[in-house]
Amino acid sequence: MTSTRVTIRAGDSSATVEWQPDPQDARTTIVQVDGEREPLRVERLQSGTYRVTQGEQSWPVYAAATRDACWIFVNGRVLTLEVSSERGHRRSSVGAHEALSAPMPATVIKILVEAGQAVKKGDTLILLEAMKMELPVRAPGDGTVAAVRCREGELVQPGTALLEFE
Amino acid sequence: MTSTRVTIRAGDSSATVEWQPDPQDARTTIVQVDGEREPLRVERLQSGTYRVTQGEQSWPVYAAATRDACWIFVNGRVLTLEVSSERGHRRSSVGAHEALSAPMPATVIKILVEAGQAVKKGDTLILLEAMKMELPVRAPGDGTVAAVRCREGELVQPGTALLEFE
Amino acid sequence: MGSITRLLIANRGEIARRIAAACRELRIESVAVYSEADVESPHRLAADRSVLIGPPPAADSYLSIGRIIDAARKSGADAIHPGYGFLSENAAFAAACEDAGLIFVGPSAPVIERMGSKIEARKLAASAGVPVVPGGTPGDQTDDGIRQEALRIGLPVLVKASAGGGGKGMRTVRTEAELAGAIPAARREALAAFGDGTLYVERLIDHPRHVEIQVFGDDRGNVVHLFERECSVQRRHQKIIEESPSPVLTPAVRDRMTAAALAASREVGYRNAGTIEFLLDGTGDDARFYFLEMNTRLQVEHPVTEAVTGVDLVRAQMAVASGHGLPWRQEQLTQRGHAIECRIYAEDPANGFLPQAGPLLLYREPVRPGVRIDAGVIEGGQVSVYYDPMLAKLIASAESRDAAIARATSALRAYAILGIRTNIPFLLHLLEHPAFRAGQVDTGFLDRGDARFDPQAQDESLPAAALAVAAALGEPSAAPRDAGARDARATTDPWELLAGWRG
Amino acid sequence: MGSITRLLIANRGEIARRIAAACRELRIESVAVYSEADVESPHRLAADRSVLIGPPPAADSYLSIGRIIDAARKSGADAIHPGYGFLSENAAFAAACEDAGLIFVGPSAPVIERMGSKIEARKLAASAGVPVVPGGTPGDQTDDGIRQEALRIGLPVLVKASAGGGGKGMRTVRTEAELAGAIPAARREALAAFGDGTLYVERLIDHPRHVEIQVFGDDRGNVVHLFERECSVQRRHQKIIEESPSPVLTPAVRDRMTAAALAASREVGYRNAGTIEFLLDGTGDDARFYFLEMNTRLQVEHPVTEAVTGVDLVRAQMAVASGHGLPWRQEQLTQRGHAIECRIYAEDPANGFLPQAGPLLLYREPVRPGVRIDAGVIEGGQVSVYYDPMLAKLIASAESRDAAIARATSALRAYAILGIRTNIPFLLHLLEHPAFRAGQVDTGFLDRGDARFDPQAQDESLPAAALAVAAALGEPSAAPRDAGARDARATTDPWELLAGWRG
Repeated sequence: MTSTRVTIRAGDSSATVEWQPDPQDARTTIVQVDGEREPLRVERLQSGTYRVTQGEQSWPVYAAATRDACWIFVNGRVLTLEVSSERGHRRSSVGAHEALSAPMPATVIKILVEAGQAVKKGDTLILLEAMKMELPVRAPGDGTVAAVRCREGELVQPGTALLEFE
Repeated sequence: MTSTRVTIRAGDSSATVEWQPDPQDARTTIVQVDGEREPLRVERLQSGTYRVTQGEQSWPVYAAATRDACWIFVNGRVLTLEVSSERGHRRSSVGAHEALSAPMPATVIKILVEAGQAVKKGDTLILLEAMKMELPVRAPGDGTVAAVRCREGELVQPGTALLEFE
Repeated sequence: MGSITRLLIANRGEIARRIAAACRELRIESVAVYSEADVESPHRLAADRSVLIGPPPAADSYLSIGRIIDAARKSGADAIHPGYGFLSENAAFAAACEDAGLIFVGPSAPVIERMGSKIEARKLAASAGVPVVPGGTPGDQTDDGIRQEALRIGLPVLVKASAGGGGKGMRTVRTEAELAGAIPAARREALAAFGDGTLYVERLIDHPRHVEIQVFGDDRGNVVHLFERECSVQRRHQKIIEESPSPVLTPAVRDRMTAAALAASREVGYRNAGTIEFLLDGTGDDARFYFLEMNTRLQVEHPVTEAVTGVDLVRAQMAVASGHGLPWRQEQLTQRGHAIECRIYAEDPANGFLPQAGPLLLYREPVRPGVRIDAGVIEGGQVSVYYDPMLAKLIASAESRDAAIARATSALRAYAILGIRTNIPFLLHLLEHPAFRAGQVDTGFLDRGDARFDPQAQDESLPAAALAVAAALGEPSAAPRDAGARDARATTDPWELLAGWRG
Repeated sequence: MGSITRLLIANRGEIARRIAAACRELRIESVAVYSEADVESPHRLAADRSVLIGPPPAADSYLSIGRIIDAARKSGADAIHPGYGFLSENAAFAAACEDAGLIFVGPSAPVIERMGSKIEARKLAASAGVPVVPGGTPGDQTDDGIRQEALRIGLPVLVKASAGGGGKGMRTVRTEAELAGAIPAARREALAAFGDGTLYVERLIDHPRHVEIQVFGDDRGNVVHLFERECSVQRRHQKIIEESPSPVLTPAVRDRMTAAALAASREVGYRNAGTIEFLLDGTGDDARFYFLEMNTRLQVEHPVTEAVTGVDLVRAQMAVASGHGLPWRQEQLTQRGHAIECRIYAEDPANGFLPQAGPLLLYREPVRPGVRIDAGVIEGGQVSVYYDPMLAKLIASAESRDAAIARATSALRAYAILGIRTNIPFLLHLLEHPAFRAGQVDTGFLDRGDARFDPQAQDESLPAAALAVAAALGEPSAAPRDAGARDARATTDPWELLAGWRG
């Protein structure tokens, strides 16, 4: 499981943050913020709504992204943050999430890989169908299929992990 | 512009309804309910929220679909409706919308057709990229591209028409 | 007693959220507890912290004294609010809090224990001069002894087993002639059911109404009342609609009833928020009332009192629990306007009111002046089979009863809940029922079937707007994330899983 | 006059939704009007019907008497509610309604006209015995004549052009010595600005507070007051926070002020809801007050009155407009508890309070006891540059002023609005300001910079939870539908587009 480092800026302040998907839960990201003792768990609840947990403490956080910034609401504060990856890419074009999920409600029509199989970036792993279109789910990079979490014929929802990839 | 006829059932009641996308507005569907003088315009506002307009009158309508039924809330009533197409297909597997839109926030990486061009069912019309995956937008049937509504490099949102098809 | 800095909320659902909101206003840190079934529940996020206390069954989580006290210790809480239901009327829990050095937001353990015993509570009420339903266990248990007692109490009466409950061996006697047959029959059934033929005779209250008085006491011997709530709209003893003022209480009876409630509260040395429930017999200034029981906690229906009196009962609970005196003198308290609470249950009125579980595919609350929603759920959440099926309470307040009914009706018509069935159609049916409109509902009204709800008799037409949206629902982005995850009607019967809950 | 069956709401935003909600409760059909900029606006959906009235500029839509009357005719409405702003204080509009046979929910056209003229209104107040700010245009316009008048009125005074307004040619004179220089200077400036050197002398009210009295009259000569609202928290004469009761009005001054408001209302034969605004000078029982103006309509801040009195002003407006008598006698009206309204504006407190336009990417209202939200927007909507930048009003009511402030603060902290900047950080700053807490704010407080809001001085730390979510925001399904559609800060300066609006 690899993690991604990003730099987050707001005005003159900035912070370095490292994140990785939670292998147990496709909706959850585990984030280590520089200078924090404990990592934070970010769970997506509903559109724009997140629960962030750090030990016993938790915060409801609302977020929305525009082309230029992430708008974040937490504890009565609104922040507009700019996120950039260590490699200088805009965050929005990085985002290779290791738990792959369906982008929309869709039917799994074919699973082309199995757990343990090595795949190359761009390989088609799963074929979905929705709106009469076939949607190939492709490997975000070279790696190994850790687990397949769907079966052919299943109707899947966005946000549900289809397979895990490492 | 072709329309689709469906039969809608709730308990012992049923109705026949004909619908087609509004060529002017990808978020809107024009629906003729049997026995109604005037067609109804259904505009999708937010997730699960619709505005239905018939002349001066309008209703906020909430809807959610499960595998088995559409749950609809209107005027304080909750209805669970079953929808089937005239050809006996389940509604959810028909749904070839004539205004094609992106299934998720994505970048248009290539437009492969132009207005007026004849295409065959399954032809790839547009290539999108999101989550490092390529998503082909394919023709839902044989027909003609009426208009292209996006440009290469554009970041598009779900529900925004990419092209119109007839 | 000392000031509260971090409070553990030993509850879930709407009341946990309501208490957490009060904590934020008081700048008290709040700690939620949650079972494994409530990992996703919104009450967790309403608090500053949350602690997992056990598996879904309430006995192993919300009803476990040990686990709750452990959670309080672990999170550094100095006080516990029990909400209603669960451990809120458990004297052992109140005592355990005290033993652990935690402030229990409620009355003392001995008071909870005493008022929790029906017999003790009845004795206490009687000794405070509060009317109780006339009745007793005659010393002379011969047929004639029972007969004499029945006539002394006055017909109609109930003749029932002294030993048991639940209606076994119970006979309703309306005329003297019926007594001769009823007494031996009741004795035989009592013997068969409880091995004890001793009989109890009690005045039968026909068509009683349920009217309760909110009381509040502090550590300094002050007690006030906050007027009445009428809760006669009940199904199987479950309250559905509550209101204040009562549509039938006259000022004279209100004065007598509140005085009785204060007398009983003083007699027991009551502290914090409590409710004295009465049966009201008759209308007008001659109406009689009888002590039913005392609830030694905040009630589900406390918002109607908050609406008509303008006070914040939870805030006052915290103040009194911190050792402050009552925030009000009796003469400062007023009852103004009218408030009606409707309990929104996940249950199917078209199918025997079977509790529903499943996903809240869509959940949109009405937002408008004079409407308060206390909800335990959010869109996208799951209603589990483990706990009470109450989703939310809608409280409408207005200048008059008619305006409050119109407001509640209009708001319920705009309350969109999809994915599971709710009792909203039934609530609308009740609010529009002529008997309810006229204020003529007694506690047996629903169980007698006087307001029979026939969903088939409802408007059968399919509204064109609904048909149009169903047809247009082709856009997959319209389907919520959890759509199709579960079919509410496919879940198993949850009646059995609701033990341990008191509304 | 007759009963209203279908009412056209000649407004938009939160007030249109609030009126539509009242109509539903009264079972009156409602008709919304909307401009081309408001096709998507939620006020359209709040009504039973909606009619397009014109292009975005208010002059061609919401301010067009002809288009509004046409829309009413076309939709079969029999009454019009003007809301506030737009045509609500336009006598010609009220007259046009009458000519078209439509009930105008408000006072008669002559009353609107009379109270709309500052000079006429001042005369009327004076003739009703209501104090006006002492002042006048001396017949003797020599330096000495002006000087005598200034001394007669009493220092400090304002010496200003009689012909114009807007501060041109205005001189503040605090000592007699200053008069000699100030009078010729003011005359020269008046001449230069207005071609007329006539001077007006008026008592200067230092640090006045804005306190207003809600009044209500019917067709039968009854007039009542519903106590005061204090609206001293203003920026450039725009109210930001309103409350009731005023934190400084003593019972004696309240009695005098409400009596003055009733006298003025009776003098003009006032019908329906109105507000008499006063300047309050000083505190304690000796405080003086002066008539400022009368607003012949419902106010933006009417919910604070509804909260403390428990009445529904819009419902009462409909009743009185239908020819019914007032629903209350004066002695039935009480003021209980405390309510505070915060206006949520789309404006950037960190950037000169520049109005903002753009998409509401996310919009979540706090839902909790004692908090009312009247909003004109919904998530996913657009805030356009054409109209007033007020998004919503948050009204917190509680038992005391401190509790209401705590409630408002806590609710504002939970009010999530993303996509455009709002004044919520500034509101929180004000609610926590010691001067506001102490009730020591006058109308010049904000413009003097006494509550300077320095966003840079706010907490600069980036909360870990925010950083974590920003990092995790990779899931594309997390991005709302309209994300990226517009950048709020990229829109053009909307100051110029706000003409025709009165808050």
